[in-house]
Amino acid sequence: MSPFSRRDLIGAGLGIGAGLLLPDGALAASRPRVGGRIRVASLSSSTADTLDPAKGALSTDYVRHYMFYSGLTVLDRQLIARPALAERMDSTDQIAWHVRLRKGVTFHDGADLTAADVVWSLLRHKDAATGSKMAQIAEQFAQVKATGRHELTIRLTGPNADLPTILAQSHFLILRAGTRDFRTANGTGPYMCAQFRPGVRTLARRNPNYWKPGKPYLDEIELIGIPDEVSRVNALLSGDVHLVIAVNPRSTKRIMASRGHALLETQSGLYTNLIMQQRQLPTGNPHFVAAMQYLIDRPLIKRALYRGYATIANDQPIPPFHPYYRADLPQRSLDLDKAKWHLQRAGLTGVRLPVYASPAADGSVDMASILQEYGSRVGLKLAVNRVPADGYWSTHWMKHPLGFGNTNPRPTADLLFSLFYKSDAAWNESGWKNPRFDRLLLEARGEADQARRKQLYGEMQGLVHDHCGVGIPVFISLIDGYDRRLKGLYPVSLGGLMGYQFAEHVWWEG
Amino acid sequence: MMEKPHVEVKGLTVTARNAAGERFPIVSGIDFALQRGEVLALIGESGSGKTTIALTLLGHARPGATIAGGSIRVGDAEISTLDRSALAELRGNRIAYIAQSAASAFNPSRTIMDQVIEPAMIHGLMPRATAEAKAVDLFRALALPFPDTIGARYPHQLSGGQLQRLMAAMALITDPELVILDEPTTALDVTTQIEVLRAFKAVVLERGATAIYVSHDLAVVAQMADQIVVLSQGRIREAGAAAQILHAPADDYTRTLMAAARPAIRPTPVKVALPAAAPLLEIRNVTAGYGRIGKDGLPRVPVLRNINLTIERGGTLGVIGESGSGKSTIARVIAGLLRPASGQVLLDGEPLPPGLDGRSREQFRRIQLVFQNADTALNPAHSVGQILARPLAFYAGLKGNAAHLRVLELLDLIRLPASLIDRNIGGLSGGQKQRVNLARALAADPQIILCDEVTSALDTVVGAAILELMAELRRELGIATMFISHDISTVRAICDDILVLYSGTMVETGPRTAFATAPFHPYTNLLIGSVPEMRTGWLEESHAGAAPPPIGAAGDHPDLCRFLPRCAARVDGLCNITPPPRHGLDKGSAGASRILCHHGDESLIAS
Amino acid sequence: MAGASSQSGMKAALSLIGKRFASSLLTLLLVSVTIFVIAQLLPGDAAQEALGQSATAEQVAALRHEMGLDRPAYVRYASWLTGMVSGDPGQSMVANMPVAGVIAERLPNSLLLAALTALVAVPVALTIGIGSAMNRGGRIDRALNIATLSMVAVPEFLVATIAVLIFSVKLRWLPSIALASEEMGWGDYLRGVAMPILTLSVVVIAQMARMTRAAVIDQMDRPYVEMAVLKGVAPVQVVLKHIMPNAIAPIVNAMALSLSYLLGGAVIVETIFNYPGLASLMVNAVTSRDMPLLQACAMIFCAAYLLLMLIADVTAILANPRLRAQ
Amino acid sequence: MIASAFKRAKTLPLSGKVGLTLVLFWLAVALFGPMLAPYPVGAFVAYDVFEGQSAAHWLGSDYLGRDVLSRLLSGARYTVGLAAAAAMLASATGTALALTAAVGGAKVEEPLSRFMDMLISIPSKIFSLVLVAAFGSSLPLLLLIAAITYVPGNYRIARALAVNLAQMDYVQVARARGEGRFHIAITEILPNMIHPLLADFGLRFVFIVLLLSGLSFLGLGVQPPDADLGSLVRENISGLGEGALAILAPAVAIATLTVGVNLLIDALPGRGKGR
Repeated sequence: MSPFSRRDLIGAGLGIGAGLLLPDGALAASRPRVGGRIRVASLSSSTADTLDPAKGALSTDYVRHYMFYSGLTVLDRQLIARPALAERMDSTDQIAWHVRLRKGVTFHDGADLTAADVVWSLLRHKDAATGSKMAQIAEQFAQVKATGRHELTIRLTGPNADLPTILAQSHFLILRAGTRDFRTANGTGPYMCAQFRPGVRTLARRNPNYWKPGKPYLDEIELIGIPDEVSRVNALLSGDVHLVIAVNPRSTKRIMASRGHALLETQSGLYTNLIMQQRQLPTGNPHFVAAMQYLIDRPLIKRALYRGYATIANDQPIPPFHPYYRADLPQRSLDLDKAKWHLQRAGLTGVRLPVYASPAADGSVDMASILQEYGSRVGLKLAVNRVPADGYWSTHWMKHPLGFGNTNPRPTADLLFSLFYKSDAAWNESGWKNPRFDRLLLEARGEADQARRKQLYGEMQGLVHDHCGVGIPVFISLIDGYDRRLKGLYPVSLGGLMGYQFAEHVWWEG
Repeated sequence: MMEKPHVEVKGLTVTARNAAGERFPIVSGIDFALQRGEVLALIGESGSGKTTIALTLLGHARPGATIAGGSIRVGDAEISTLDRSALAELRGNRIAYIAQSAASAFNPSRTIMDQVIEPAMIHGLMPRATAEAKAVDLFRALALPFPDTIGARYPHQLSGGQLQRLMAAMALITDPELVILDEPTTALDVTTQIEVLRAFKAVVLERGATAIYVSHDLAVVAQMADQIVVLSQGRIREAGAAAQILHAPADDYTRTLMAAARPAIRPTPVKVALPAAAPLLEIRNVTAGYGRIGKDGLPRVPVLRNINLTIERGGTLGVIGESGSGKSTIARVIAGLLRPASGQVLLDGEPLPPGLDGRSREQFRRIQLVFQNADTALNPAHSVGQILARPLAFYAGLKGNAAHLRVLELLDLIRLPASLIDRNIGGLSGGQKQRVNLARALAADPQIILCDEVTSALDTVVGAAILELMAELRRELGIATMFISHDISTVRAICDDILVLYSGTMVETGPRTAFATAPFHPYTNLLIGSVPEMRTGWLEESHAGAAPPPIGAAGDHPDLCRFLPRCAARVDGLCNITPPPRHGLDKGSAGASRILCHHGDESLIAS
Repeated sequence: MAGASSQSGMKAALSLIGKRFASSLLTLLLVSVTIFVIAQLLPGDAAQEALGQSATAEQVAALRHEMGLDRPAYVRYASWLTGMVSGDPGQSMVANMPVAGVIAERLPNSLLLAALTALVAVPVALTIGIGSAMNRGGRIDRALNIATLSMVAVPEFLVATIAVLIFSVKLRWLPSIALASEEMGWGDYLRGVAMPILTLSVVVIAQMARMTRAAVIDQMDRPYVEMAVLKGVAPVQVVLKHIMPNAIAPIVNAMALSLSYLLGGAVIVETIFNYPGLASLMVNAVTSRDMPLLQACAMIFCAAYLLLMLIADVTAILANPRLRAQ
Repeated sequence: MIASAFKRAKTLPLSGKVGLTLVLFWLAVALFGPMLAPYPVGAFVAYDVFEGQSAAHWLGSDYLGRDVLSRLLSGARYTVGLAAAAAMLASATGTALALTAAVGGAKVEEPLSRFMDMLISIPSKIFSLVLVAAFGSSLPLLLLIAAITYVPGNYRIARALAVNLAQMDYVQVARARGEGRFHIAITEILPNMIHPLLADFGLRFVFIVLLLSGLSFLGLGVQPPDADLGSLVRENISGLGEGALAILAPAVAIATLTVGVNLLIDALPGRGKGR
């Protein structure tokens, strides 16, 4: 049934049968209706808003890009890569990938989609002038070459079984070859760009020639950004917008109290983590790391900060609902005695340490306050240094011995580990070095066997749990709020608003 | 004829509230009545309640005050029982008010005509065009210049005397039955006062309105009133017909007032015979003014031209002139506050640096300035002791107990009780303030004091006492004085030498004796002739302020006589063509003065 | 007003405008230098901010070069200044379009919001100020005093949020966010900005009302006011016809000062109501280190302030016959 | 000393007494509040967030389940202290510069006035944003920002007053006495500006409280777990919909504090003379 052969279908899937496409209960209950206009509020809006998928940096961008463009592949709700513009995509060695494009797909300007467009769209990420967020990932594209009007080959620098998943990310959405002007969008996506005003709004109209028959359902989507959360929720409750991303757990009570509105909770791998720099003392002292990890009151964080909209984590980045999750690692929990003991072993009782937190890393300021509070009970004086969100990532993140980071969900375990935990990764936040981990990572990337993969990734989770200088208290659930007349929503753990791809799937029953 | 009085006030009491919130009377037991067409004068010093009483006739009490009792009847209206709208109906309609200072009582942002006809407009008495026509008639009757166009002007474009007459026009536009005149000429120069008084008499009184005239000046009242009520501290001291009060005052207080109005001539102290040393202060050819100095050496707004004067040690020079004549500017130039455009100021024969910069502390000390208005000349944030101690510390380095003792001495010198030392300036009376003002200058142990109109803001009695004090101090301390005043009788009474200033030029200089005997420069003559005498009928007899003879267009020489436009002795073809010479004017035994005029002695006497 | 004096008024105003022009240029220059210097102190630059965490060094270098950020600071400033002098505020580094275009999109919004707020706030402030001045010391005066003080004391975001909760979430009368789009009519637009106007008004009314009261009271003890009362002029007329012409200068000055807040100070209101104005644009420019845009915003705010002050001064001249004649 | 202060307080009008009471109350809270707080300011003591009034938590709990009363008692210190210090700093600086301009002549005044125009025309919140981003958030910086923001306003008023006062006769007398500019500015002019400046100080105080809460909206404020009153309002804003005490209490605190300061200043004797 699937155009991707079982052998080739390598994703982070939950192992659900590939034949089940879009098995949504709500979908079965009511048939999608065509028509309607909705307004959607995402959480940011600025002059940096862009129509260039390669430059997409924020959720608003991702949502916008998925409205106007399509990718070679698409991830379903189980994060399994499904064919999109690519009809087939297979490889025997996970190095050379053959892609056959769907025929008869047209851009919004009427041009046919060809292999040249795809080649151009992928290769531009390797050009520094493009400013692609995926420049590092794209380095593994050794060669991308059209082999026919609708055929191309992607040759990688090394084996990577996750390529179909990687290509499903919004940055790799396909553009018309040679596109330079991003004042409007010319894609093959479900909607056409009617208006784009950076920092103000994006207006999307139904693409009647969309390559998925019958889709999309809505006539028009107006996408705006409301950075202030309270305003965003108020806008939803007052009926001015119909779908909002990133509802604060504290606002859920209000939305649930409203008869016309509902919440969409998406369990995700998003986490805010404590970073303890390993290359310097005292944070590099394993006893210190252990003490800090025992000081984290995970249930309190889950309850107070996230009002239950979180999953308790175990100081490693793979969430329990992930297929590669290793369940047999002992769960760390608040233990002031152990913390005190480790602290004494580290010789750090009574020491005063600054900890950097920022609104930029969601919840970090409050987590720091909690740590500070418990720290004071075991003789550790933490001074919370709240720094502005502006400039946090360039100035403070990874620049202090004790600070916070915030990591978005990634489509594959490989991406997550490669970006944040590999010894030589640019964002190896704690600066730990573990050759075994690095070896396992490479091995898992080229490994096509699921069981073996799970085993490899499990060992890596153990290594991070035991040796890395991070404390991951909880995985934060993503909460969207929506007008009950909006149908067809389901969670996709990559991000809010159905992994930013709601536009194609929802319909309006107003 | 026992006609019912037109205006009758009985048992009037006005109260005010003090800081503690208690009410106390500011005037009480006031009774008076006047017949239709009569003029009643309310006379007294400041604080006597005269304005308060006058305002009650309009049903008005100033903020904080309340009409607490008594009856005020005007015609058939009982003012004290009327409500707000009934009062508004009356005010500016049947009862009109002429305020003390027209310059501030006119709204600076609106045209004269708008304001003059406003009473007629708000009471709906006549259409606008009629009102404007009537206003122009009144302007003409009040001898205002350009009666047809003056209404389009704004208050700041007109002189005080003109505004005062315009205010009369505003009061009369509705043909009121009662006019309240609240010190209408107090703020004016004598030469202007006489013109305004004439206009008032001609227009206000001749129209048969009943009037209440508030004043502190008996001589002025003598010209206007049928009846006089003398007030002191909110009570009536004496009331009666004008002639009786003026010629046979029964009350001691009235007599004191009369005495203070006639300054006593004080003998010149015997001058210490001095060798031919340089005079204490000398001004040579000073020209000064404001704005940038032009090519002709004159500032953009010249105030003083070619001033020369000398003051001997212990001497007293009186500088006299009307407002705007530049008399205060002389003091400012001497003190260094204004840099002269040209000329020199010499102290003890030594030239002083032209401005403040470069003067030594010693030079500062020797010249002290006493400003006219003690209210603004004394810093309200400081106590008496602080004010007096500052020059002591600044010039002599006196501190602590020595300074304290010296301050007590100074207080004693100016006849103020030592208990005032910690009092703030706000807690002193006008006379006490002026004494402190004077004492501050004395504290510097100066050689010369420049007194700028030190008595003009004071009541007559208080002012007389200050003059008395100054004379004493001069006798005791031998300090030279430059006494600036607009009041020629005061200057004649206390100064050795007199300088008459007109529009920044010296028109006559000489010893004071020379100012007691004619002939005078025509302007001096006008000044002297304009001082009201304390007898009825003087106004009608006086020639001062009469219209000058006709004259042709003036030439464009910059040094033409500046008094020309107002001069009663001007000569066509001479005064308007040739600049006047400065020459001596011999007055026989009275000495001689120097005048700036084409006329010689004979022709002046003839005029 | 007589023809001659209004003409001299124009002349005086024109000469003032001329003089102000020079000093305004100086102020603008000063502002631009200050902004530039402070912005240099900010961590990171436009290239880094645009590329984000994931950027490689070559990418940053390439973008820096493209943006001209690899030149020394003084060269960048000089080139910005030369551009500005010739009327070109440059290219927005982040939005990839001319600054003039970005501004042109936002400026009308900001001006409109400020103008509408002024339209509401000024009459209300005048009424409150005059009302309390006329009742000086009375119960109404004291009540208004406390009311205006409390108005200033409540944080804007609280006012805004309360208003939203009441008017849009509860009553559903007004939209909770100001949506500026070209297809909506004036009615929709006004409904959309009603709450931003309300919030901003609360902030500025109090200040203006207090200044109005002070200015009116300052005139109330003048002899000409007593004279007007004694002419039989009704209290309201005394204030409107006699006091206001003289009090207008300080009042307009205070208003100009308050109104200048409406452009740059509206950050919070723009954020809460999602109103696309200049203040949030400037915040954007700061966070994205978009220097030309930042400078342009600063220039506009500064120019607006100077212009308002000039208007206040010209009003003072036109209202005062004495200044008019000079 | 205390007796005389008490006596003077008794002569205040009712509004002044109310103002004085409020000011004294908040001063006391600022001084002793942290000692009186029933819980540590950062402690998570309530199980639920936005709890209502209870015996354990008189003012309920905040958005994280912390004790509102404790946070309020500690927060008042920051608001009172920062706002008072910043208002004083702003007034002192503005007035000093205004006096300099008034006695220094056009050469001093012109550049100073341009400089003030510049400061006033840069929107204060954006200015704060830049400064905090550049220098990091700290109490001294917050103080400085608030002060800088309100210097120009004070300068304008003080300069207008000082220029008028510089024309007064007593200043002329002092100049003619040979006094230096410093003496004239400090001894002759300054004392007569105090009352209007105090009134201005009261308003600045309010504005600074407001600015601080505005800054907290932009995420620039006092370091956690402490919070000034404005930040307390801000961080609990999501409780507004349920009418939580956590937001009402600090809002009322701000209002009573600022209204109290101004009532007191308005009622001080001698006001209005300087106008």
